[in-house]
Amino acid sequence: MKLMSILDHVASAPAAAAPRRALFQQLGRAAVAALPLGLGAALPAAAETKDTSLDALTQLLLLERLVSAFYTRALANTSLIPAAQVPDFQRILRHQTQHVALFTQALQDSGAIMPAMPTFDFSGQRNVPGNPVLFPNVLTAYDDFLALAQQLEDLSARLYRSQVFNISYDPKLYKAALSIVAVEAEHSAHVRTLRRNRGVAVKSWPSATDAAIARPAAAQVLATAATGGEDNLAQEQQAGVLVPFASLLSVLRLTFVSDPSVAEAFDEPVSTAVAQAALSLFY
Amino acid sequence: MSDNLQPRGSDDATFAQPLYTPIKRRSFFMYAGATAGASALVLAGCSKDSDPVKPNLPTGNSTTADGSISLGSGDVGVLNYAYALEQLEADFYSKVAALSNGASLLGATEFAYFQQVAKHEAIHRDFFKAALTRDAAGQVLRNLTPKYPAGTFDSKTTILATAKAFEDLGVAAYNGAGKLIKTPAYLVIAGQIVSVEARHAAYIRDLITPGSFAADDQVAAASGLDMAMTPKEVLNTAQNFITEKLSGDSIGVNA
Amino acid sequence: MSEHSFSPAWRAQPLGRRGFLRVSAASAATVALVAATGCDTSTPEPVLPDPNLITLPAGDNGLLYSLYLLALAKATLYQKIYETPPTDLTTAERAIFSDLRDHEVAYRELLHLILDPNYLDPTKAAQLFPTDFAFKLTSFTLTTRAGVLVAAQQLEDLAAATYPVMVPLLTSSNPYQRVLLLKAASVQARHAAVVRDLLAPGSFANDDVVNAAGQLKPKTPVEVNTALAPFFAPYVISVANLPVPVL
Amino acid sequence: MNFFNIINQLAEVDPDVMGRLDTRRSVFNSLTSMSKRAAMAAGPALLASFFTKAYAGTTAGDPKEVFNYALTLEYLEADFYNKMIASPYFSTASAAAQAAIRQISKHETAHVNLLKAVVTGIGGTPTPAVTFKSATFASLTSFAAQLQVAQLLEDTGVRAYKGRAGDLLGLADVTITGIGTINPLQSALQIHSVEARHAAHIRYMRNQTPWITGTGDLDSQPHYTGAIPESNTTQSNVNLIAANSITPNTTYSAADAAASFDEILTPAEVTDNSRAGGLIGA
Repeated sequence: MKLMSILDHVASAPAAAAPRRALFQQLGRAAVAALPLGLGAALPAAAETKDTSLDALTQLLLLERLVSAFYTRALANTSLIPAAQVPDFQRILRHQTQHVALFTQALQDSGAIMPAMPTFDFSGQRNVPGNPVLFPNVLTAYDDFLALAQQLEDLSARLYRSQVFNISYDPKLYKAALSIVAVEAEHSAHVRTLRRNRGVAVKSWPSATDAAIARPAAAQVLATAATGGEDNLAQEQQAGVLVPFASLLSVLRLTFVSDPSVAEAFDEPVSTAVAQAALSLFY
Repeated sequence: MSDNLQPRGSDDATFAQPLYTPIKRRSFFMYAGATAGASALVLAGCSKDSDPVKPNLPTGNSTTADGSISLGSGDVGVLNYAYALEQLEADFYSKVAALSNGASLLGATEFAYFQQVAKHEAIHRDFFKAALTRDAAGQVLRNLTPKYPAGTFDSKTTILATAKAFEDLGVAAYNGAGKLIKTPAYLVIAGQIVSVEARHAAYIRDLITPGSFAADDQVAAASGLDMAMTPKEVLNTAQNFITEKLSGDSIGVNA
Repeated sequence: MSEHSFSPAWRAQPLGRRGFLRVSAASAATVALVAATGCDTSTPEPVLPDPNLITLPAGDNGLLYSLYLLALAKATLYQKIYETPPTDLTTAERAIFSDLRDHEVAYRELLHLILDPNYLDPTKAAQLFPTDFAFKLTSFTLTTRAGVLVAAQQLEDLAAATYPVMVPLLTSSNPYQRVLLLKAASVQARHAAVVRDLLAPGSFANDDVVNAAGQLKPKTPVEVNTALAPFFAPYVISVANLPVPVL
Repeated sequence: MNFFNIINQLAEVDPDVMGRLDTRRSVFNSLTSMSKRAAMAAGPALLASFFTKAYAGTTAGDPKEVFNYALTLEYLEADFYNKMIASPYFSTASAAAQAAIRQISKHETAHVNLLKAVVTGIGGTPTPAVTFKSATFASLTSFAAQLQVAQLLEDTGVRAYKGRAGDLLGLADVTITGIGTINPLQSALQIHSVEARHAAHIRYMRNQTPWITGTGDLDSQPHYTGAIPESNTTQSNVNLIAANSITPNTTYSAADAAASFDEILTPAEVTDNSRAGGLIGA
C-alpha cells in the first residue's frame, strides 16, 4: 500500500473532507503486520494488512464487495436458488450493497484513494484458468452455494468484530459497524438454518458439533478464517484473567452448561491477516 | 475412658455387659476401632463412662427450630453426613443404571462401569444405614428425596458432568470431615470409602477429558493435595439436590 | 444514585426488603448530594417512598445491569421452555431452545460475576437484587410452540438491537469486557435470526429490524427497560442514571 | 476372658491394633503396659508375632514417624516416575500416557516436598531419601511393564495412607513456613485421595477396572492381599454380601462389595519385601 501517496492525497483533499481526516489519525503509528511465513507469498501485493482505521475500512469494503458480487452472481443463475429462498438472498444482497455504499462513502469523505474493484473469481482459481478449482459448483449447485455462503457470512461477522475497534475514533462509523455485526450474524444464522433444514449437521451459531465443510488444503484458510478457534473456552475478562466458566457454570451451582455450549455463546474474532488470506482466494 | 475416644451416641449400656459377650453382638464400632474397643475392654472396670450427650446438641434426624433435619452431633453427625451424601450418590447412579438407553447414551463399556459404581454407592449407603442403626439407633437420618435439574439424565454430557461433580464433592467432603471424627474406626471406614470415591472421580474425569483424572483444577499443582471442603460448604451445595432441608451445624461437635 | 453505592462494602451489608438499590427519585438526589459533599462509608439509608423502586447505577455498571436483566429474562424464559416444552415443539426445536438456555445462563452468570467479582465466594458475595426479584412469565403463552416463539422473538430482538448500542457506551479502560460483550452481541443476533425464522421462515433481518442502511435498528437502554419493565413487577427499575447514546 | 479371641477379631478389622495400642498418646500410656501384660497372658505366640510386626523399628503413632513413613513411600514413587520418564521406553508411550505419567510424577514430587516440610514443621527430621532399586527397574523392559509396577505402587500407597490415618487423629493444626496452616490428618487424606486417583488412572490405562474387583490381572499380587485382603467383603463385622444383610431383598456380589471398600495395609505389610520394601534400594 502506497502510504506516501495516500498521505499526499490527504494533504490535497478538499476542505469538505476535513471531518473525515480523523480517519488517518492512526496512520502515523501504522505498522505493517507481518504475515505468517509462506502465506504472504501466496497473496497479491496489495494484500498486506495493517490494523489502522484506513486499512479497516478498506478491508471491510473489500469484504462487502466480494459478498455482494457473490450473491449478485448467484441470483443471476435463476436455477440455483429455490424460489422460496430467493427473497432471502435478495434481502441479504441488499444489505451488503448498502454496506458497500457506507464504506465507499466513508473512504470518499476522507479523501482516500478508492481501491479498484477486483475481478472476483468464486472458483478459487483467482482468474487463472490453469489454477485448481478450490470451490467447485458454488454458483451452480445449491448446497455448495450455501456452504460457501455460510463461510463468507461467518467470516463477515467475525471480521467486523475484529475491525470495529479500529474505527471507534469515529462514533458514527463505530456504531454503524456494531450494528452491521448483528446484521451479518443474522445472515450467517439464516444461512446455517437453511443448511440445517437441508439435513446438514450445523447449528445457527458456530459450534464444535458442526459438520466440517470439506475443502482442498489450499482453501483451508477460508475455514480457519470463518470458524477456526470457535471451540475456544478461554475468555479473558481482564488481561491474563480468564472467566472461570468451570466454576461459574457448574452442576453443583445448578448452572451447568457444557463446554461446547459455552464456546457457542461467544463468537470469536479473526485476525485481519487470516481474513485477508481468505478473501484473497477470490480475486 | 477418654471422652474423645468413644463414639457419641453409642449404646453405653454395653459397657456394663460381661466382657465375654461376642463382639459381633456388641456395638461393633467400639471394637472395630481397636483403640476405643480394646481400651474399653481392658479398662472397662476402672474408667467412668462418658457423660451423656448434652441436651443442647441436636440428635441425628431430629427437627431443628427452623424445620431442618439435623444430621446430629459428634461422630453420629459425621456418619449421617456421609450417609446423606451416599444416599444422593446412590440415588443418582441408580437412576443412571436404570436408563433403558444407557448403553447407547454412554457406551456399552461405560454403562457397565456405571452399573458397578451404582452398586458401590448403594453398598456405601446401606452400610452406613446398617452401622448407624446399630450404633446410633434412633438417630439414623431418614431416607432423603434427591432432586435434579431438568435434563440431568437426558444426555451423556449432563450425566457425566453430574457424576464428576458428585464424586469430586464426595472426595472433598470425606477429606474435610476426617479431622472431625473422634473414633479411629470410623476414620478407617471413611478412608476405605474415600479412596473408592476418588477412583470413581478419576474414572469419570477421564471419560469427560482423557487424562484429567487428577488435573490441576482438582489437585493443587504446588502441594499435590486433593480438595477438602467443610461440611458447611458441602451441604450448601448438596442441598441443591436434596428436597429436605438438612442442618449439619453440629457435625463433629461433642458435648 | 451514584456508582459509589455499588462499592463492595455497601453491597456486603445484609439486604432486607428495603435495602438494596431501592432509592426513589427524591432520595437518589439525596444520595447524590451526600456523595458530592464527601460521601463516606456511613451513607444513611434514605427514606423510601417507593420500596419497589430499583435504580440502576450510572456508568458502565448501569449498562452491565441492564444487560444482566436481559440475560436473566431470557435464561428464565428458556429454562421454563426447557423444563416444560410445549407439546407441539419438535425435538429439533427443543434442541435449539436448549442451546439458547445454555447460552443465556452463561451470559447471566458472566455478567453477574462482572458485576460482583465476589460472586463465587459465598462468604463475600453480594446480592444484586432482592431475593424475590424475578422475571415473570405469566403474560406469555408458553404452552404452545407459537407462544414460546413469540416470547423468544420479543426478547431476542431486544437484545440483538441493544448490544450494539450498549457496547460503545462503556467507558471502562478494560478492553476485555467490551470484546467479551461484542462476542456475545453477534450470538444475540444469531438467536434473533433463528427464532424469527422458526416463527416465520425467512423473517430473519427483515425490514422490521433492519434500517435502509443495512444496519440493525438500535434500541436504547431506556427502550429496553420500558419493554422489560412489566415483567419485573412489582419492582420498578429506573434507568435514569444510565448513559444515553448521543447519536 | 478370651482376650486372644478378642484381639483376633479386632485384627480382622484393624491389623494394626497392637501398633495402635502402643501409641505415645497419653491416654494409652497406662493402657500399654496393661494390655501387653494381659495380652501376653492370653496368647503369647500370636501376640509376639503381632508385636514384632507392629513395631518394626519405629515408634508407632508418633506423627513424625507417620509422616516420615509417608515420605519414604513418596520418595520411592517419585524416584520411580523419574526413572520412568528418563527411561528409553518412555518415548514408546502415547502422548496421553506420557502426559499422565508426568502429571502423576509432578504430584509425587510435590508430596515429597510437602511431607519434608511437614515433618520439619512438626519438629522432626525428614527421613533420608530412598530410591527405587535400579536393578529391579532395569528388569522392566517395556513401558507396559513399568506401568504394572506403577499400578502396584499406587494401589499400595492408597492402602498405606489408609493404614495410618488413625495415628493422626486429633492432632492440632500446624503452621509450616511456605505452606501455611495445615491439619496433619487432613493433608494426609488429601494426599491419599490423590494416590487413589493415580491408581484409578493407571488401572484404566492398563484396561483394568479403576477400582479393585478381584478380577484384575495383578489382583493376586501381595499388594492386594495381606491380613485384610482387598477381596474382603466384611466391613466392621458387617457382612456386605450375605442376603438381606444390609438391604432387604438385595444381595450384593462379592466383586461389588470388595470394590466398594479399599483396604488398609500395616506399615509392616507395606515395608515387607513382597511389597514396597522389596523395591527400595540403590
